[in-house]
Amino acid sequence: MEEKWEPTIIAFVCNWCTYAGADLAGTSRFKYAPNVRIIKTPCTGRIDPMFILSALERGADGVIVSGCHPNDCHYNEGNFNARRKYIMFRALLTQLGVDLDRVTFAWCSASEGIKFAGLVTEVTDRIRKMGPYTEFKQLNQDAR
Amino acid sequence: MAELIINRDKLTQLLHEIAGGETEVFAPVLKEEATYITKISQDTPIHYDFFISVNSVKEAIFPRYEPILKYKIDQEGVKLEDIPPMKPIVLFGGHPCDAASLMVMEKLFGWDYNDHFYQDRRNKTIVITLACNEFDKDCFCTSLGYSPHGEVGSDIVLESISKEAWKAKAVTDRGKEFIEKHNTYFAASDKPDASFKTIGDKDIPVGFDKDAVKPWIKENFESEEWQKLTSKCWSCAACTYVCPTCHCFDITDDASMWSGLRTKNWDACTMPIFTLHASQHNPREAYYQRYRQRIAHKYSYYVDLFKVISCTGCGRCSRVCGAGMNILEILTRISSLAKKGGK
Amino acid sequence: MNYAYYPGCSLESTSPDFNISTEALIEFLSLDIPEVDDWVCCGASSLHPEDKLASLALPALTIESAEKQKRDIMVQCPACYAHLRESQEALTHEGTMQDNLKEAIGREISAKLKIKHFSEILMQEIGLEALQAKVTKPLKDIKIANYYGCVIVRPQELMQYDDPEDPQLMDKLVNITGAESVSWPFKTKCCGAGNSISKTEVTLDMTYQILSMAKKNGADAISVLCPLCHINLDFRQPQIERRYKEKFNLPVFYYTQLLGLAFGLDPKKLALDRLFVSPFPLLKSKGILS
Amino acid sequence: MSENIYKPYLMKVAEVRDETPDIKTLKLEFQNPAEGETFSFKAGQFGLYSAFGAGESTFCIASAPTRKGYIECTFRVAGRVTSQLRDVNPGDTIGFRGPYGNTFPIEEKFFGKSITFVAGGIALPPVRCVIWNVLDLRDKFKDINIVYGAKTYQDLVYKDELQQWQDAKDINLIKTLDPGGDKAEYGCNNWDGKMGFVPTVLKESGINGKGGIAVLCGPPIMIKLSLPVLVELGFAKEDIYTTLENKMKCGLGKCGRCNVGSFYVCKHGPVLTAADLATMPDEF
Amino acid sequence: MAKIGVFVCWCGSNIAETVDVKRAAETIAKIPGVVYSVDYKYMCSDPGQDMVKNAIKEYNLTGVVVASCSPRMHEKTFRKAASEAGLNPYMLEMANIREHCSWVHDNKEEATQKAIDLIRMMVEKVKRNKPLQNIKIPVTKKALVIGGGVTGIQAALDIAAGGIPVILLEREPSIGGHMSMLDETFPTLDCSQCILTPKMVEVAQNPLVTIMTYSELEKLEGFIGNFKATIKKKARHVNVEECTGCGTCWTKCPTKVTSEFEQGLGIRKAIYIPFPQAIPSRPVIDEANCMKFTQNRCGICAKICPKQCISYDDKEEFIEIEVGSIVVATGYDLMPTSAFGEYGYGKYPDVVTSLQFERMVCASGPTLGDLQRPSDKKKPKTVVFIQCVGSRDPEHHKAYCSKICCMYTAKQTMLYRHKVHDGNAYVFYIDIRSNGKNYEEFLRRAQEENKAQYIRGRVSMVYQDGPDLVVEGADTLTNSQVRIRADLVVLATAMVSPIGVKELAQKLGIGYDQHGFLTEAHPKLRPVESATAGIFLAGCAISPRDIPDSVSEASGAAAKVLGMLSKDELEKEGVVAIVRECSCTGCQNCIRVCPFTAIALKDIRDKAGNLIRQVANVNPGLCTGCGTCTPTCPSRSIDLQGFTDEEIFAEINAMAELH
Amino acid sequence: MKEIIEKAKELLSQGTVDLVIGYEQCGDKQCRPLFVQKPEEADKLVFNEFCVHNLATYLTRPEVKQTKRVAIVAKGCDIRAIVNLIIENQSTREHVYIIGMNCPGVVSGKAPNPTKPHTKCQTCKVRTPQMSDVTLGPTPPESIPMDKTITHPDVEELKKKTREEKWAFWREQLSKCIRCYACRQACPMCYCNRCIVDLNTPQWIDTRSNLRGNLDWNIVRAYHLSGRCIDCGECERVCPANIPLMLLNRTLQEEVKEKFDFESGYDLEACPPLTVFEKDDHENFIR
Repeated sequence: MEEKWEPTIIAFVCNWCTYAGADLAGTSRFKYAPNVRIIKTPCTGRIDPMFILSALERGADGVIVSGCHPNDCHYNEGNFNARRKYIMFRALLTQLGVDLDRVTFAWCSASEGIKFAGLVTEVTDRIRKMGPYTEFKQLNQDAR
Repeated sequence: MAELIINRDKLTQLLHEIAGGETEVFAPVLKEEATYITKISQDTPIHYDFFISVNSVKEAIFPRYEPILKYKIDQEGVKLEDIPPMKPIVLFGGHPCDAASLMVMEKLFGWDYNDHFYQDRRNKTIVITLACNEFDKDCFCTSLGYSPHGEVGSDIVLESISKEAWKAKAVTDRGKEFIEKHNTYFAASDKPDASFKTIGDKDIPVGFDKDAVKPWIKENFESEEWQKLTSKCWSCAACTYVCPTCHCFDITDDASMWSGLRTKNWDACTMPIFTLHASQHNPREAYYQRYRQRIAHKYSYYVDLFKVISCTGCGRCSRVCGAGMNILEILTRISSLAKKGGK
Repeated sequence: MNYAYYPGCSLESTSPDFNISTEALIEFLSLDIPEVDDWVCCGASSLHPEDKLASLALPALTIESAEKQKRDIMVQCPACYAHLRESQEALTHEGTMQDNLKEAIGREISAKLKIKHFSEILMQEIGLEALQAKVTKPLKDIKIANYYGCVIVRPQELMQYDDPEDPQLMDKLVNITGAESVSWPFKTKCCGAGNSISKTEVTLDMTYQILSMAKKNGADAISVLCPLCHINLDFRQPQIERRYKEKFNLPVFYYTQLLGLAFGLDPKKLALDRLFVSPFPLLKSKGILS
Repeated sequence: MSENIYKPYLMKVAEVRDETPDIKTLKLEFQNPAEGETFSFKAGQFGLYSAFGAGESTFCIASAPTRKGYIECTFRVAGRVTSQLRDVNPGDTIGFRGPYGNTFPIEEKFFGKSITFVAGGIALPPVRCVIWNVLDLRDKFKDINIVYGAKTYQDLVYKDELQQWQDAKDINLIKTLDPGGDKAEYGCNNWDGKMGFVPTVLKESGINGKGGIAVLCGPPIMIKLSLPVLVELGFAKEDIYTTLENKMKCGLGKCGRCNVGSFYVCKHGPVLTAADLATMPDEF
Repeated sequence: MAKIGVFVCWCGSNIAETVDVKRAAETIAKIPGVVYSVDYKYMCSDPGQDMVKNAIKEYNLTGVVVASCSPRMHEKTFRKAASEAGLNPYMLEMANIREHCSWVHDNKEEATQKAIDLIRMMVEKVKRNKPLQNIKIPVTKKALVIGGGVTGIQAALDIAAGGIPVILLEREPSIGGHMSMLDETFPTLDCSQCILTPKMVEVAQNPLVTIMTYSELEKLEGFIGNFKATIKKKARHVNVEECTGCGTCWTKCPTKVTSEFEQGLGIRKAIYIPFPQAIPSRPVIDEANCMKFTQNRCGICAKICPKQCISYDDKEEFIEIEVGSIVVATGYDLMPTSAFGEYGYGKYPDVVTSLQFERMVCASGPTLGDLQRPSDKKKPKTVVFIQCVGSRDPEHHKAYCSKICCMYTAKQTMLYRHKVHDGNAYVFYIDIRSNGKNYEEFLRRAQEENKAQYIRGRVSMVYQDGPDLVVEGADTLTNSQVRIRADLVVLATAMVSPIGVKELAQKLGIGYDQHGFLTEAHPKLRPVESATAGIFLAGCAISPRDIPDSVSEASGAAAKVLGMLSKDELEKEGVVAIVRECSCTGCQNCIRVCPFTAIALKDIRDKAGNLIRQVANVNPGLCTGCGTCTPTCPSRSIDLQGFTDEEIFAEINAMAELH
Repeated sequence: MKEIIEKAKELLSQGTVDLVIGYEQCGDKQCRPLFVQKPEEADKLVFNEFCVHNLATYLTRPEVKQTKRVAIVAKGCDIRAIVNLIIENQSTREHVYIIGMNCPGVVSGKAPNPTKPHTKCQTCKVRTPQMSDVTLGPTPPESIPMDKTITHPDVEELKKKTREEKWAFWREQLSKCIRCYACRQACPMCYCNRCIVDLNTPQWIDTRSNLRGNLDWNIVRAYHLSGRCIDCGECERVCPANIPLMLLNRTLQEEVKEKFDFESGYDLEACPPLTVFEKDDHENFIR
């Protein structure tokens, strides 16, 4: 019996915008795919590129990183700093051939519950079509 | 037994055939202009025209990392799982200095507690050594009493008789068995190519007096000379990782919530955190202390324990050092200091 | 200095006097400024509101041609100047327009050349002192109102010609001829050329304002650098005089003509005889021409 | 197939005791009683304790070999493994392999002599193992002195046992705190011991070292300062024992980490005499 | 010893309908470290909270996970409960299985699985959580107000009214600011001086307020509650204590200087008070113009001063003060008019700014209220007012609206018509913004009673034609060109941030936008706070605003200051960054990215006092816990407590399936 | 190279510095670092095309930091590292006496036959060193202008590959890594005394030299160097596994140049680009 494969998605979100946006999606009862697991951080500035890498290596098939829109950051600048990190990190991963379609960045404010719901569903559908991220899972297999 | 000859094509065929079976085969492979002795598969091109591999043969028997324990965790507790037994190995492409290193290493791994990961694998390994045709300024096996044609540690030694063929000499019974088992690949003695030059013991100059080194180290542990000799060292582990006799390792766990794997992986006394305590105290804080440990361990401590120098003169550490450290030079200096009674 | 001259349609058709005097100056100053090979219309006129892409693609062709010649572009007509610059801007900045343009013209083009108005070249590359040295017939006692028109200075970000409110470049050039540039407020006021066909009366009023302000500020003549301004001020002057029942009799020179005169060139070579408001009475009265 | 020397025994945590805010004692029992039956060790030996998922860490066996059926370890929370060990509850499983290393030559050298124990702070556990071993065979020894000190009251380990030793008539316990260590904020009221650093207190102790055995353990600086004091008190260098705590990974003389001079601390040690120490390079 | 208690809430049917709470609680109970796991109908109810408290005590829990609604709802509730039961509140985390799970999913199986995962991640985090303490910061009960305009004055008065000593700092020789230059104010037309000067006197006489004029902030160190400000007192050359303000000196001073206060329309002396009602009413010597300083002659004022108050040798002084809180009310400037060539400002003397116009009509102005145009002192019969000069012009100047121009222009048309009853006032405008109490009515009065003629459109150019100015523009309502001959043109130039504000903001460590206006901590919810704790903003320093807005903000900022300084200690959340000094290299990455300047270098010295190295050091008073520093540190020597690497890694790892 | 020797002797004998870090010959086609503490030891100093090492690495050594002042023989490219070290508070301009070498270029390739011109020299903008305290050596060929954007052919080559090809390429390359950390130890910008890979709470990076660990390690190193790498190529040179490490570093250099218009190591006042931001940074990848 083969169980139907479902992707695991880990979302790193900031506390003030996207986490609140996800709360709003909840209070508004916007339905979305149940594959996402949210990890709360205070600010996108706290979301280290290493988190993304670790998540993929530890079995996530897709990662979402989301925080306040530019100029909306609760801490004024955290998301700007984060954005630079992601620019570099993406350039690096692109050159390495890591599948960046599996990592989705989005700004999602506390009022964008509908955007959050749509984002999760869209990402889940996309990753489901792409299948498990075997390239990274294989990394864990020990040679010899 | 009559002298047997094997040529390149046959040897390649032989190694590939074995690699297709249950035996792991290690052989020289060309990667980006440099030769490495690595595990090959049935179709990996084998590279013969090389002087000496960058890495040493220890990788075959003492891998970079190796699982030593598996476990599963659940609410009932922890369950330990066995590691599957080691496969037999054919190790081809090392030089006599490499083969000799195996004899050095097994002393430690068999000391009191038998590290079966090393020893079992060692016992299942057929070592086919290539006698040297070349040497460079970093080679110093002769200084340690080894020879470019040495047989120590080998099961079979291949000596070139031409560019394309070797004369095969079984050193051990296992070597003999191996040749007999695969005798179709070997031909009877042929006329050697007289124009083909190999090297002899005399070609590699003896750089220092190996017996003078240990006493000097014992006497002069605090000598200022150490700092001078090692000031350039930037404490990476390149030298120890290509060294055929460096054996230090680390044990780490990698685990998820429910399962884990404990591995033994290479570590090096030259690394800054090797001896760092959890309390942040580090007995070997300075760069020179770490390099001194490497030399002293090889030429003094190891000799105390196992009556053999933990170095076979392959010179790999000198070749690979980005900072230009040269072990032969350091030992020569020590031996000359010892002669002069200097500190 | 390595320019190719882009006359544009106006100078080749309605304003040959500008073209002729320009070429006279180029010859006199022994400048190596050949025409751009295979130049085409700049796309001014009604094309730019109709089809933006086409209006930028036309000057792009000219730019490409100059690029092939390995020369920078020299222009006289401000409208051409504006369109060339706009096209260059589109060609050198990444975006959809750049892609569309490149596709439209279908040729490789970097558009990294200089585009300069002739007056800028005179000023910046030859220099006032060098020009001054060549003046043999100073235009003494003439007061000139320098009229730049609106196109050459606006928008400033694109044209980068001079201060859009009170430009000085032409004044300085005219001053070396010995004439006196008057200070007046309408240097860059619009002459209404855009409406000259459809709403002539608006244009006439605007031009009237300019002429009368020049007169009020004591100008004997007007100097221009735009062929359309010239048409409105010169060609329509009699019409304006009739309509507003006021005599101006203000000759309208191209600045190239004034410079040529001061350098002692033959008035014919400067096409002075082609001006509608004849400059000869003025020039004679001031003793410049006999 | 040969035996895997890296395979630990599985141990059930039987008891967890807080010694200080960051020092804990675990009492461990063999999950497989059969293994417990065959297991034995001697005072001074150590083992590697696995927190599954985090790794292994080396501590001495702090319980006495004279008390069978369980072992105890005491450790300070410092790194990844100890953090995880801190979090175990009774009933949880951890790993243990050992015993490794040499031992205090109790029968061979200690019998019939006076024994003086000197320890500082977290270094009491390795000494405690010997203390209980000696106390359990009390009649085989002459005088027993224990000199133990810590920075503050809070940092004293085995407070209950200190009390036992203090109450015992046949033990001379000298406990001390570093100056200022008896403040109420360290949980101390009514300090009945001495105030001062261990070497100083030791010097003033009046212990006669002639023919006696000293067991010394503590932080490097304390060892350095106490050694001459012990010699001054009359102990012979060969009779001053200490136990080293180098960084170790394998405990089997393979990994090379604990190598100091020609000693592998895990094999030749951890119990060394002051005479041995003098021959080693100063790298511990 | 990790002993985690897990409490799964049903939230009535809100959670329980979609999530199998029983199964969740049972599954979680099997995780190592979880010693207690239970489900309950309403965790947030009193019995629910008691369950948590009791379990903490009974099982000696070291950590708690409440799986229920969003932490925004009840994190405070449960943390308080935990705290009451003796557990450090930071050892409690919430798994959001309502907003993030039951409410957004339908399939019970999937939702239950997700809920279990979410709880498990939180359990793993809590296991690694460390108890944190809220941070207490002592407070200096003293405030500093920067800027002595009406905003600053009001803020100082309100703070003083709360019993807190205030220092009011003003860089000009007198407080009063721009408001003191105005004639009458909209929409009431009361005289600006009449309402401002009493306030100036009040603030001067308030024993709790220290006014420091002719002084600027030189340096600011410290953090909320504990600022140390260095004030530069510029050399006034007049002994303020001794001087009586008798005026002999400035009457006799031979050097005439264009008056800044009169906007260049009047003159003052080299020793002067800016205006008669100045506070302090003590003169100051303008070194740039005084002959004693420029040519080393004259010296009349010193000779003539009956009390010998004048000293030419005064040097600037630096004074250090300690304050707990700061209000920045630095006001505005008008945009430099040189930018508007098309309006001929500077070329034509009869083109003036609105502020000049205020002085021209003001009874205390250079003409004592007799309106004369500058070129020929003629009474202007036609005045054209141009609005949005520099404002709402993103292509060339400022994109923003200067907010007050519509209203003061309307006011100025009225003032004009009051002076010249048959005069024509034209106003060019883009839109009219009159959204304040009584503003629209006021505007209508200008238009209807005072016959101001409003033309919707922009002016293309102003030029001189004989003695007249001609204003050419478009009337976009009638779609026609307009040409008006005018005697006077008044430009309502844009309000901009004053010179030096950026430097000041940098000294204060507060943010400013591209225009130099100071940035609020939150534009809506924290409009009078800066992003730096303890520094508040008010008035036009933030953006253009009118007097009522400025004054209410002043009071708002004062209320914030009083609120802050009412306590002896400030308490803030313990979620702050912490440095591991042994591995910190002092590379300053964290210092550079910290939005709150909460991190600084600290010297590590050996026993002999030699500098060994430098490491980062977090000031917990300033740290807001955003964590931007943590990923920026290459050696991970700075970590955010409450969201440490280890904790987040544990959450990720809780999802991992490695082997 | 008499002038270096003389300069070193002068500096040491006058007490200006107490250590000179330079190069000595070791073999025909090889040089290596040399520490000179006494004037009489200075005679071994050389400078030639084999002086490829970036000696700035040694500036962050505790024993070098403890000197009163240190002189360092530095090529223009090495000075970029010194600039970064100063920016990052690891050294001060006063502490380092820079003996700048006019440099026509050095060679790359492993001993004994390093013949190819070093890749870094083909894009060198500082053949004449900037900010040196003294500049020695004959005038070198003209450098590439500062404002010129540099692309690297090997990076371009890699960029042309499909994602799967890139992944396969790096899988193969990174499987060779033995985690000896020669790259890190040779790198002048890797000066942390506790590298992130040495941390275990949490263990972000697997210390085993398996694919995952190797990938993590090399990603993290490249990422930490982004905007800081000064293109000295030491990591690649010293790598015993011959991994083309500079491919990653150069990718990021190009990215930093393109996105933030920044090149590291030329400006003492600059901030590392990942510690600052522009409000209008490129963000088309964010939804």
